[in-house]
Amino acid sequence: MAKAAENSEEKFELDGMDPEKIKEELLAKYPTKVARKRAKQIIVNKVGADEEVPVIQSNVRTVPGLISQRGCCYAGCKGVVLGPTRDIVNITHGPIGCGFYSWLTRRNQTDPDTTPDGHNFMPYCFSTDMQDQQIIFGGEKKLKQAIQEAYDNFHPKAIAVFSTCPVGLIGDDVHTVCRQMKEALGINVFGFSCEGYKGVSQSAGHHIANNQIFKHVVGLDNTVGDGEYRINLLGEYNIGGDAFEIDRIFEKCGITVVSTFSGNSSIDKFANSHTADLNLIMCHRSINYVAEMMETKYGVPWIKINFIGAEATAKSLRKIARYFGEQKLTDRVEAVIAEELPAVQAASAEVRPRTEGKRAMLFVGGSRAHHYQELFNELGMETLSAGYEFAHRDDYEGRKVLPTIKVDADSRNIEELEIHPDPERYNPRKSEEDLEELRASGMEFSGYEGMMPTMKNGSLVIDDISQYETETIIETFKPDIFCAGIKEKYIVQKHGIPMKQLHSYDYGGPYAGFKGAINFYKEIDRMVNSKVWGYLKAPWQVNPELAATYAWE
Amino acid sequence: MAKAAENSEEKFELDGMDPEKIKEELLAKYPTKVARKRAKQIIVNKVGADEEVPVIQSNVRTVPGLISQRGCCYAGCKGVVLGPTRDIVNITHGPIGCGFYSWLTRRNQTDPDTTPDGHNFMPYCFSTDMQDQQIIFGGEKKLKQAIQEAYDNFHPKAIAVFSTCPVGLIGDDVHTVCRQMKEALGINVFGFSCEGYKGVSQSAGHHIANNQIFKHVVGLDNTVGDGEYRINLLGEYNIGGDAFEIDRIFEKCGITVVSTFSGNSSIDKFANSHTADLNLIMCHRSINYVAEMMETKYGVPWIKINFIGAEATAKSLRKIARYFGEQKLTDRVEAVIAEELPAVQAASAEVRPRTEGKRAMLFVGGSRAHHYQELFNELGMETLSAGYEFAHRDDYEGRKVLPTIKVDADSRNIEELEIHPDPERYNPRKSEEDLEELRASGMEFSGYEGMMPTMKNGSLVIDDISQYETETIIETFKPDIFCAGIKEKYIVQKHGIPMKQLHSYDYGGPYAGFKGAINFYKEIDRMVNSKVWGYLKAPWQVNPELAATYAWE
Amino acid sequence: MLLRHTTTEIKERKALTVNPAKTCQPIGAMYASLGIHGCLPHSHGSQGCYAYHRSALTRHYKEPVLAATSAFTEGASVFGGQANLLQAIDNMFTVYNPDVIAVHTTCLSETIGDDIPQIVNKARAEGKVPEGKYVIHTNTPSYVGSHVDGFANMTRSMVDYFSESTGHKEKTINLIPGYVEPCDMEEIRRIAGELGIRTIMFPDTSKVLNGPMTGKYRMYPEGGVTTDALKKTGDSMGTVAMGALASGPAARALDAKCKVPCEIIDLPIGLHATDMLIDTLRQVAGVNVPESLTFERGQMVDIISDMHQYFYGKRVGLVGDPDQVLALTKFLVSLDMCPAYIITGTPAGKKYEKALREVTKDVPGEVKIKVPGDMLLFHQWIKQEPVDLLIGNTYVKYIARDEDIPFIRHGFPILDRVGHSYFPTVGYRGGMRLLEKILDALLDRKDRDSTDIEFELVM
Amino acid sequence: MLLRHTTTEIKERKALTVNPAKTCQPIGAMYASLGIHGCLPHSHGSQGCYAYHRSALTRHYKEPVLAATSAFTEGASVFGGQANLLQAIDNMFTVYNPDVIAVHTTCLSETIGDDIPQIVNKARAEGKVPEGKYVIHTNTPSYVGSHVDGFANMTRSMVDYFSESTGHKEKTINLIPGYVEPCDMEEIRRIAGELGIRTIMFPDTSKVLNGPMTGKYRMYPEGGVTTDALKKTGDSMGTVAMGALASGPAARALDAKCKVPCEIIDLPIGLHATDMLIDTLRQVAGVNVPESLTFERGQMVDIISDMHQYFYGKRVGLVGDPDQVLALTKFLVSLDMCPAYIITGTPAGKKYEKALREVTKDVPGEVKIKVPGDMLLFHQWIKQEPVDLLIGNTYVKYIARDEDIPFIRHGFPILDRVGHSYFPTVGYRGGMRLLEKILDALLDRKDRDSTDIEFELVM
Repeated sequence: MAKAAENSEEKFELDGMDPEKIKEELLAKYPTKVARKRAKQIIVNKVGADEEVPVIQSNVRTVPGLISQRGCCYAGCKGVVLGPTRDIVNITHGPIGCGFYSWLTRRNQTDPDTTPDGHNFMPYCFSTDMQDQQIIFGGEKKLKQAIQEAYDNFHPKAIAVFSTCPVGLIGDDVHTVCRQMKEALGINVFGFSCEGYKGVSQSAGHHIANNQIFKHVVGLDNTVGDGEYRINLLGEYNIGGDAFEIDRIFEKCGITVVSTFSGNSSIDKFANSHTADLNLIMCHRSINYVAEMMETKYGVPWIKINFIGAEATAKSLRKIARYFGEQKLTDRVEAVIAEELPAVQAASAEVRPRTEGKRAMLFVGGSRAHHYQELFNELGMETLSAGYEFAHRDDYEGRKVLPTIKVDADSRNIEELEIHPDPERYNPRKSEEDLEELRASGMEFSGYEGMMPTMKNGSLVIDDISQYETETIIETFKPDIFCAGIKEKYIVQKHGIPMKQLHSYDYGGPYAGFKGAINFYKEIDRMVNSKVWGYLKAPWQVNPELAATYAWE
Repeated sequence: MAKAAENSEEKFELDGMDPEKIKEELLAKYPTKVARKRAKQIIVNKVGADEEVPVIQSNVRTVPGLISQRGCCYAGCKGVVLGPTRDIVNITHGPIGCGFYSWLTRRNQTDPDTTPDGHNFMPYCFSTDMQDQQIIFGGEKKLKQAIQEAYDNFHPKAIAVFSTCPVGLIGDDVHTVCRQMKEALGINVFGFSCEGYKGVSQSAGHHIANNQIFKHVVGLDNTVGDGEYRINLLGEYNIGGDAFEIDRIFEKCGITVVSTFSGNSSIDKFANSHTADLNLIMCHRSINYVAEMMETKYGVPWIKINFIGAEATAKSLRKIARYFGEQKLTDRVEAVIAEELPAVQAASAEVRPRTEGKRAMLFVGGSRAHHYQELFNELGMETLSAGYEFAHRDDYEGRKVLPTIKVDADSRNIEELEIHPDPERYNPRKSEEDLEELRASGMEFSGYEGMMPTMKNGSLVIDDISQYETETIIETFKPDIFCAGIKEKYIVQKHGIPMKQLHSYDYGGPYAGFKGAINFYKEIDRMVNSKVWGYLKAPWQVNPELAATYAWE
Repeated sequence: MLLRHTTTEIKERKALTVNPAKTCQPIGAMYASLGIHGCLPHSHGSQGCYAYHRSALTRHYKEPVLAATSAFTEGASVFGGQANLLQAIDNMFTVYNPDVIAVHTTCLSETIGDDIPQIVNKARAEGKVPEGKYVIHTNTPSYVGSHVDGFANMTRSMVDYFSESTGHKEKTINLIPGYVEPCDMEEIRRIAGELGIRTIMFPDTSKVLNGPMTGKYRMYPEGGVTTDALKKTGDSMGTVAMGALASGPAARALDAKCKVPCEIIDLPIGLHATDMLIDTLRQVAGVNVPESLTFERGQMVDIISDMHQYFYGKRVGLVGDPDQVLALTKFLVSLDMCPAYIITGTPAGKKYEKALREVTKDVPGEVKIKVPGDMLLFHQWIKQEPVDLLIGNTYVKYIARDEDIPFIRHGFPILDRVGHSYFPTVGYRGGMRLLEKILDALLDRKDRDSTDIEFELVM
Repeated sequence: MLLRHTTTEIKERKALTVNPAKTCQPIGAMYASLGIHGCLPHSHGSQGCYAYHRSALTRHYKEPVLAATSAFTEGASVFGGQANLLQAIDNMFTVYNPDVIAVHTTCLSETIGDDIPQIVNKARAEGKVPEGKYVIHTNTPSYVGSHVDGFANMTRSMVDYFSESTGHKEKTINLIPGYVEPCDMEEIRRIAGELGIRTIMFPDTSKVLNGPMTGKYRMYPEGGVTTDALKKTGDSMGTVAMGALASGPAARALDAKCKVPCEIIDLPIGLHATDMLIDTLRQVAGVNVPESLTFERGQMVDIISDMHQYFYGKRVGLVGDPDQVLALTKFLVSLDMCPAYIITGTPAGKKYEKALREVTKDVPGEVKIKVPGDMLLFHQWIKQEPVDLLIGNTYVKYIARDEDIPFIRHGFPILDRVGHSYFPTVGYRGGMRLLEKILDALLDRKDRDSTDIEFELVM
């Protein structure tokens, strides 16, 4: 999807405007220090040779007072990564708020009846509801008691503890408490030091979550299950049933999902995930750590795939088939694609006359702002501007820049596990020759091209966009649709511009896979063509002169 | 229940007031002619020797402009008597209104699954929706076509046609049309000349309904069904499930209901009803014609019973047992009474401290104003005033006055069928000696004592009460509860007095039988003790002086 | 199944109406009469009519509904109802002392051909009509039109009997609100008030049929248009009549009689119809629209935009009175909903039906419309292909239950819930209420039908 | 089953809260701040807090909710948040130009012990606070109380920062409406307006969190109490504070600071609480109650009396914020309903609990009350013996579905329906809305559960 490099001296146009000038406008109002910082995070895209793109500063602190989209470390750890695992009792250790706000507010669907015990604690919110006594005297005792009560009431197979801001400050040692309770109860109990202030965004929480799951769960069960082409799907959270749709396609193709991290997931599947033969990464940002560590420790290679967009889905399936390298699978994958695509194409053909040429903006997450451009492309819509909420440079520029990323103080605080090949279980899935051959044929392992190389020159790429910048680009471009999260939803819509939530899908979906693409086409058609946007002015505002038909004498 | 006769010269008191004076007040505002007429319909009760009571004028024309509770002949025929029969397609021949207003507005419950064919047309409204063309050119053709369409669409076993006001005027011969269609379709089709202007109230409609059902249905099926003590229950319309409760009790007692006229009824049961051994009359006014005719033609005796009130129910059951004269039945009836009464007594004991001494008024129907006094008695409540909406003198004064009732022009217009013993099927159920013996033992056949002999001296008995009189007695006595129909409901309640509908039971019930009594106790307790009647005045109305706490300087 | 005999197969019916979507003229006239202050409606016919009408209105409003009747017996039916009406007029004025007696006829008196004005003149001549009191009348043959026509006729009679032109125009606009709820009339008056317009509304049942419980019964409640105000309608600058069927005849009569020009617009149900009301009032009166109304409008648009995804494409079955059905259809279409089956029982005419077809011409899929039609046909359409939502009066709940379809009560009669007489559905506020009701119905169903997996916290 | 692990058996829990019926202080402070015109709330803590609060408020109101954060990182957590707050204040005034920045703390900054007034003084000294602009603050440690306390604290801070006594009393009454919906605040103001009383209401989120869609976004919408008005609260004749928990502290602070006497009454939910509001206003201001309000009252009593049979004896489970729960309980008892299970998550204290027990002392059967309690316990009570109706926020729908119990959404948050921000539940009109909602819930269930035989046309 990368756009051909163009003359590097060229001045780019964006929707008939000069993007550099718009960047200047975006910065003009800021205090100097802020402007200097934001200037590095607002980039006019330019794809050079070898998909080289400008450096974009990212994964840096949010500017206080600037109003960004970001959440905290706890949100990334408890809310995003561990939230969708149904059979762990997730106890928030802290004041009530953190647990309350992360209670069912992400739409990770889950099907407990596919787990033998049928456990599903996701509709529950567990909290130690920390009070000032604990702030003063410490909260370990209450935490211990809470774990005991959780066990007594719910008898889960695992309990996880999530630390909120004050926990770190008052010095509660949640890991020791967990270890003790693990021994006492005989079930898996583990903790996360995911205090909200850690790192600069949710991203820190993803990393912490990855670490602990890898440390405390992955590898606990070495049973190799049935199935021929055994994969893990990483970074797919089953929002609106996305993972169900992907599972449907996998099943049709004869591909076996060992574990999904972490949509519709069960802790037992994590424990067994290292037995898979390939890791597929959807959301690179949130989960690449697990893939990396699993490769190092167990020899499972990973590839980046994307099931957002019908073409991307087909491409990803073919990539998987290529990895396994068996004709049987290739044939089946081709058959599935041939079977599924016509309906998708019919749907896109139906709506495309009404969506063609419309312009979108996407500011969300760590992968969706990239992936959803695929779907907009399929609708003939252009992405004028995009950016991530909490991604790192590799998500923008591609993993090739990883060696050049400086680790700053905020990231250095996040534990980086030291992983070595497992003496017994390390098992490279492909010989070095096979891998070489695959690489030669164009298969990229452990690679992610990033968002920017796939975007047009001149597009505005904005990291950690602020409320002010959001409003300004909306006013400037009047896009036909804007994608972000719930906090931005109604602000954007008050401008008279339809706004699609790409965290919660506005309670629609699935949008992944083939059926998801059809859903998305219809949804975007509905949104950009809704009659309501024509109702904003009252007749007397459109035509305000007084015409007193039966005027007073 | 009759009150002992007292000194006839005595001045009666009613709730501490002089009822004669109140009668005067009720009449004072009326034009002379009206006052003269109403004076004969407003009677201060006085029970003399042999339960002799004053003559009350009733079943006479409503005074135009005076606002009464009454409805019309069509309402009595189609709405009351034939309405509850589920498996007849009842077509209203006339403008749309009459059919519309009688569509499901009486709460006759019905259980179609107890009829083999499961037919239930009660939730439907069928109308010829007469238009001006029919008024001008006649409606027979449209009626005929409507019957055909009803047959084509619904395939009922019977179709009945009800005439509305204009039908009589324009001269449509519905009976001929019905006869023709009966022949054409091969199902029972019959008509009712129940034009709204016939008679002086619903009562005319009852009579017409009785006649036609007797003429066109009763006797069509001579099969004698199973069951030992085979009775018909007449004048029970299964409002709120009353008939279901009575059926329950009968079943417990081993008494077989051949047919109910007409609650939860089926036309097939009417056809077979002449095979019963006894007719029981609940609502004397609406159905006594059928009982009379059945006795004359088939030899089935009738007795008046009453299942409103627990004591009345017990008494009625014992009366039936006495009629059949078998110890087995007597024992079973006594066992049932012994089993049922404790719960009723417990319920009345529970509420009675809160209902004792409260005062009621009842103005409704042709039997309920009498029967429900039983239930109020059981609650320790006094009936200050009562009257019927459409009853005749016999309902007030007892059937003993029948010979003295003059037939006026309005009644003479209602056909009086000439009935003779059926040459083949006349079969006296009891020998003359048996009857004599039963009579001697206190059993009264074909008798009804009427309401007045059961009411206290001094009570105001008001026939066809007007809106003005209603308001006046309410203002005068401030009763604790007032019983009437939907039209009176909110007028009474605006006075701050709870009002119980005794046509529809306010969508409660059943109130018949033992369980019904319990329901009624609870309902009256709720109503007369509801907190809401204490909310009528706002604090600033109770205590209106201004007390400006922080008064303006 | 409650309506267990309703077949999916549709057989043409020409003579038999089954489950009507209308009732007869007199009840509409009675309702309109109650919108005159101090008025006692009078039904000139058999006593069954007024008993039925009072019962039906009482069940719908859960309020006292007073009216009188000529109480025809067979004699009156043969010889005419003059004696009855004369006696009734005398009794009513003597016993109940109304300011106005509003007589409507019935199929009975119409078939007989009683001449009401002649009888009333006789009553007046005989001194049965006290000084300063009025007896007005309208003809409401039950076998023509429907209750909507009865309402329209009595409303027009208010013009015929009262409106006077003194030659001096007042800065007043007449509002004819149509056959709507008391609270709707109140809301229409409030809107005009926000615009700063002096109005005379007729009829006006607000405070009459949604009155308070105070422990004191008032036979003639506070509300209703006064006879003085009715007289002055002839001096108003203009008339805005809402609902062509229910209000058109009065508006045109007033134009003809007193040269008060009129605008006949849709009932102000929904965004655009309310826009139309306000814009019409603004133009007719030459006033500016205050921010307060524009603000309410914005709130309504806000709800539509926020919840659009839930409205979009939903198929609706709609049955009711013609003015309501037309306005509701336009409203639903404006929400990107799909009115699929539309029926009114009132014979509203070809032009009306054409208007409905025009409004729905861009609705995806077939739109079935029957004017006049009945609820059996409506139900059969649904049996052939279900819809996502039903809108209609209480009788529709039998269909809703049998077919398991979400249902919103709207129209006449509503016999089993409260709210319709207190909370308007006209104007922007009323529109918001309708939006809430539609959403509640649809989202409750979504909640119910979702699997545990699909069940949503946020919507 | 959604809550498949909830057992009927109740095991005592002392440390573990499951399914809370409250959230933390800061969100309440943020909501209150939005009730000041031109105010930008600021969360002094980690950026997770404001993200969560903005999301939660946005989901509830479906409206923009703007706020800023100090965006603590680990460094700030160790060394204190002064630098972050200073930078934030500078950025906010420069970029977003609010009239007021309302800072609330979080568990993080409270644990650290940041001294907000000191930091703000420093900001002012450094010229970061433009002339005529305000930075106010309140302390909202998340580990004390609940969102209700956060609201109460920020409301009290409005007094602390703004209220001034000039010595000249104005004919004005302060209204502190409590933690209620924007439309509730609007309705309370309307009621006072009907009484002819000049009022200052604070906070006032009407028009802020139920604003219009116009195509133009306003970061600081029309609504909210102005700083000028807040200053004048010190000169008012009196204060009527609704809801002891949410409004009491501000009312008492104003009395202490400016000698403005206060009446602290229940939230005006239900007949008697509205009576109390109006009677208090009347007495405080020395005015007469106009017929218009008495009329609304009568309408509400009318509905209660008409539909009493459906309310009578129905067992209700009720969970929500303490002021709401107390007022609702009184209301339900006044309808002859039986509040059976009552929980608030807020630690509202013994006196509060006693008030609840007093109100329910004559309710038949056992009344279970837990202050503070959680929704797991609430659900377990229900599993032990079901109720006829549930009232609570959207989370209660999981219980309602599992246990198949009719459910009315009331309180915070409501995430899956619209209406709560537009249609008040306070005052008589609000009471009528609640009555309608209760009846709809109960009668819909009756319709659903009736057999075909029992199904009722009229109710």
